[in-house]
Amino acid sequence: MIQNVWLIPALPLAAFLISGLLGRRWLHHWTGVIASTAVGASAVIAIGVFLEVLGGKTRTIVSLYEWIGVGDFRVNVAALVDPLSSVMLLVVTVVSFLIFVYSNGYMAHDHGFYRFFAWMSLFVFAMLILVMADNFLLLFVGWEGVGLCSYLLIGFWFERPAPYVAAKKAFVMNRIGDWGYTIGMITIFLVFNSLNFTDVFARVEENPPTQSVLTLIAIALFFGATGKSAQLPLYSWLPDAMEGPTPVSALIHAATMVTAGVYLVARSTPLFAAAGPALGIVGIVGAVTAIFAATIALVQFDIKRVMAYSTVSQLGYMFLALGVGAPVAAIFHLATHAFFKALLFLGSGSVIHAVGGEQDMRKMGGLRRKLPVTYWTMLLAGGALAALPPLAGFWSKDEIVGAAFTNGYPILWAIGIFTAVLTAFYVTRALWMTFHGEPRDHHLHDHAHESPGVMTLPLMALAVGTVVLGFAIGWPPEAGFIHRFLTPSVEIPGESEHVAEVGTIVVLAIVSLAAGVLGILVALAMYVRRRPDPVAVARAAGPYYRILVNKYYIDELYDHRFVDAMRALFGIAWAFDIHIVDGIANRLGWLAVLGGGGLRRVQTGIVGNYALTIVAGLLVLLVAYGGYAAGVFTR
Amino acid sequence: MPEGPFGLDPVIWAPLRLIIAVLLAVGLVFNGALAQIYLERKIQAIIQDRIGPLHTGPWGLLQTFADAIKLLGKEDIRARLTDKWFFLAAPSIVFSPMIASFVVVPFAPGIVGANLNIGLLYLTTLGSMTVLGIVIAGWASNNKYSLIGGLRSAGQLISYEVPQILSLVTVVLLVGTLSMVGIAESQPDWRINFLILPLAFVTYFIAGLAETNRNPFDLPEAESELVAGFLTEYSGMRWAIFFLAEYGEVTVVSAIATTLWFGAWHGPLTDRLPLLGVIWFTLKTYFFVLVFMWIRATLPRLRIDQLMSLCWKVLIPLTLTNLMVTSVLLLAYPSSRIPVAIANWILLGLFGLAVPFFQRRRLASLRERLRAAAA
Amino acid sequence: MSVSLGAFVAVSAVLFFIGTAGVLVRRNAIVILMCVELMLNAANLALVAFSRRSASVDERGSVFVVFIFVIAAAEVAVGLAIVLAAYRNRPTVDVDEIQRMKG
Amino acid sequence: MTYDVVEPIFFALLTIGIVSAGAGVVLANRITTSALLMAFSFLNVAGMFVLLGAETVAAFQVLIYVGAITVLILYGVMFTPQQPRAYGLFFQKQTPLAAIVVVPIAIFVALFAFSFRDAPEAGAKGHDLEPLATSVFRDFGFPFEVASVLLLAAMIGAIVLVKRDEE
Repeated sequence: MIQNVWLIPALPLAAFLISGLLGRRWLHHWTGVIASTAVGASAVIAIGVFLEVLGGKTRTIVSLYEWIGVGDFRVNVAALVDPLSSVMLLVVTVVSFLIFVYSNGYMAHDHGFYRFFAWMSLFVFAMLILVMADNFLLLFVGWEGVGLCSYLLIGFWFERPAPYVAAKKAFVMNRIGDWGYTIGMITIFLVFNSLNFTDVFARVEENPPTQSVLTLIAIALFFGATGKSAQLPLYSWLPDAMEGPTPVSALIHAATMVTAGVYLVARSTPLFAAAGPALGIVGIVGAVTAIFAATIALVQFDIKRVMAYSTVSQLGYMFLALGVGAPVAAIFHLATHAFFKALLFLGSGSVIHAVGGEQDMRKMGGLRRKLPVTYWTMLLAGGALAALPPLAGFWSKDEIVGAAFTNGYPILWAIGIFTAVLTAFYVTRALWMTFHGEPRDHHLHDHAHESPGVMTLPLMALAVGTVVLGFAIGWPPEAGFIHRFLTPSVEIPGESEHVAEVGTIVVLAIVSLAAGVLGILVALAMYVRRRPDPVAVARAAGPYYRILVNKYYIDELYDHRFVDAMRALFGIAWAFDIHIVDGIANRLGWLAVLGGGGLRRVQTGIVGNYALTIVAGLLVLLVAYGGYAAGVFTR
Repeated sequence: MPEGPFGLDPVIWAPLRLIIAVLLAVGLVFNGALAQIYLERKIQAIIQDRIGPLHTGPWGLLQTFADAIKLLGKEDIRARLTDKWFFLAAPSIVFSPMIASFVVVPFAPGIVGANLNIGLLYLTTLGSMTVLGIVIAGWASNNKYSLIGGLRSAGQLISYEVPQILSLVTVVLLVGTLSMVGIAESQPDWRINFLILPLAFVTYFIAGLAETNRNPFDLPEAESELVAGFLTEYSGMRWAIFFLAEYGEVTVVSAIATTLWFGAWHGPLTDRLPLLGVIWFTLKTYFFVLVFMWIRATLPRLRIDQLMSLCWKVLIPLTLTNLMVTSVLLLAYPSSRIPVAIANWILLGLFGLAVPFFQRRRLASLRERLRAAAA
Repeated sequence: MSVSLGAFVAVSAVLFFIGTAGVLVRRNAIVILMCVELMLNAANLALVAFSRRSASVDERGSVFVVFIFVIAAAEVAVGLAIVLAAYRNRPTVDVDEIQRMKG
Repeated sequence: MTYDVVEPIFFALLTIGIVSAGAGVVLANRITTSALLMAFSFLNVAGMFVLLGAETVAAFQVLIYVGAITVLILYGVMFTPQQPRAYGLFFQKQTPLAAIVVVPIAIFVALFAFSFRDAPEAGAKGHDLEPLATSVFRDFGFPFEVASVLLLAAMIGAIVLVKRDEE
């Protein structure tokens, strides 16, 4: 099974080709079935691979062929199958499969149906390449591939201006991050003379280069990761990306693509561990992003935007975990987050579908009875997000926050706990405003209806995952299955994980549980009992509220400061170009015109003349060669 | 040096062999043409429920001789505005490649003009030269019917060369030699290539019908639209040479089919009496000649666009598929031919099933268009 | 081996320059195409001669002849297409009268 | 009569055929004559190939040049009007200049050509079919693929060029 691991990306690629080439004219709605089947088959193979890795094949490299072989620069198209990548394969394929099935219902009435599935399949292909790659260059191929698909899918409804602009924004911001990645990759090649994970990490341990070089590489790679995973300062594309179809938001902008940065850092753990301050930066950026995005999420009214900021915040948690030296917890949270966040998105998609495309929560309310399945599954997912036991989110988030404490980062721990309060608050608020209370817009409410089975079944499947996943692989805390399984591939060399005492663990768990409960209670108090009234609170906190609603004015800052500065710079460059570069070119042009006027006479337009010139040239060559052979030129 | 088969000294045998082969070829072409014309008339007559030639000689056997004498005795006419040298050269340009083809036809073990190692390539080469003669004939006649006939013929021949050669290449892939003798020897007893590559045979035969300008592909000489095509201005002996060339081509195509797919000279008792191979070979060849006549009597003529689309949209994709499948299977199973055979029979079956399906759809769309035009 | 390699190459050279002369002196585009074919054939002849009569055991020279066949076929097809397209624009195949490239 | 005696005779005949037919292509007034003489010249070159022992190449030569290229050129001739022309319109004005340039090179190269000698061990070469096939499909497999792409491109290009705009 493991030798056939290339089938996992090959099947979505085939689905992409079939849907893309034949979809428009012949297959139409069959493309959804084809793509879902292909991804489902991939998921089955991924399960097989996972089981085989579980059975003891902890590190296999499946080499397909040599891609580039120039001198010392050798890059293979090869798959690295170890616990980390097998977990990622499993998460990506399973979640993708469920979302594909869901999309069959959600996109059913869209005229770009085949296009949607072609690009989604291409995305899955690229994402699988990304997680399977055994070197930085192939990973970059997947990295760029998912970026491209993200662009295409955010701008899926390109007839409207907003998605198109959002797609462009996402693409540009990702490119800025990719620039960091490229710099990191090139530096890696210059320093280590290889791009293979195996070679690079082995050399980091055996004869590491200077600390500063390693730090540069780590920071550059992490900068790439911030672009892809929407961390500060490159986070602002993700909320805008919600202009795409909801399954896209669920798959790409919650479950898989945005975790690529986390995966990259986790994969490069040896590098980051050796790079001194880099891990600290990762942790701080993660923590700041977590609290930053959570505060914005408090006041948003668009249901998908709340989820988007929540995603940014949760990704911050993952980076926080990486930063405090708990990569296992990061991947654990990645996996559980993939399930419950995909579920939240699909649930919101179901709600949006039910109310005819409305995304503003102020117009919803009281939908609980209309959409029972959606309600209950989303409630579970919300509980997971708020880290209530025994749902999946509790186990993973608790582990992150706990690791921050036991590994000696009390400030990061405090930020994590506070963010947990905020998280619980905004998720409760979102669910309440959507499903409870009085219907605020009766027209929408009356027309709401539960989604078809093809949409609710994936919801239920994801809900099962949300409920059992954390407990199943995270028990007992700090030593669960996921630890035993993942540690070999992400272990930080020379540093054993601090194993906390049971008492500490329990206390920490109770604290984080209390934080979640506190958030929920505050939210319920505000929105159920109106005491204090949310509107009054907003008015009382006027300026701060406005800052939050306007997302800290980050977009405006980028627009005004950076873009204006760039414009001024470009203006100078433009003037230089017009007056000096073009000036020289124009003077040269005059010379060319004068010379050309003379040479024009040679251009008779008669083909025979040209041919004669060629033969005359041959004659000249022959004479010259004869002279050379006779030694005329040597004397 | 080839080993003399009948205890003869190879020095004597080598020229003798050539002479025998040439005699056989000439006999096949000239006598064969006479016999074929007679047979053609008789068979068409039988199929059309007539009697056919009856009065000249017993059962009308001498009718073709009489016709031949009539043609020889005809006045040699050449219209004034025809292009003299080209007009004269065209019949021989058509005729000589055909007669040269017989050099490599393996009549029996040892009885072959020359065992060229590129025999099959040589045959296709000669086949392609015929086009030149026909184009020249059409052009030199200085007659628009002739010109159109000649150009049509050139287009048809060039197009159908592609599926024809592709079908041949399939067999070459299987056998691994281009030599006609080698191909003949590769199918002893009952293990003929037809059992392995039936589809290649069918496509070759269809392409062969077109290559020889026979029904249902005799567009270049379609009387109803082009008088007699490039033959319009020809009469007497020169016309007879074109005619001989056509019958000769039919014989060559049949001989190639016999050699490549039906075991050439192999038949009962040939292992004891090798010369018997000549008879077997001639019988098999004439069987296909009879099939040619049968087709002529039963099938209507195609239109020019149907002819071209049959070649480019049906035969070439089909032969290419066949070639690809065969080569892949031969690479995958180098020791066994059973997979190739199975694949080929399946493809043939699919082809046979698809023909009525597409025909019905085409007819339906035609009727639709007629109804729309009427409305 | 009574005919030496040099003789074959000499014939090839003569044919090549006949073709060259044709390209240079004729005005009809189709004849010029034919003369180009003659030149290609001369090259073929030289290649085959060297391939058969030189010391190497393989058929490298003849391989290039095969590629020249391909190129010649492509060249004639495209060349004739260009001539026909040009003829459709201006009713002449005389290269002296097709002077669009005149500077 | 051994082969050594026959070979020069054939060589002489073929040379006469090639050179005279080639000259005919250049000098013939009627374009169809040119085309046919060209085909004849190709056939003679094929004969040369047989003389050199390269039967496969000879077969391809006839198949492609006589069977395909000549027919194509004849097509071209028939689609464009041809009339015999006065001498001044027949040759280009640069003819004398061309003669001055070409003749010296031709004489030089033809004389230089005789300096090539056979390799002594090259006489024992057998048929060219198998070595040719090995070279084309094994050593030159990739160029072969490229050549097929070239043919495809040429085919599409020719169709696009000749296709009439459908209005």
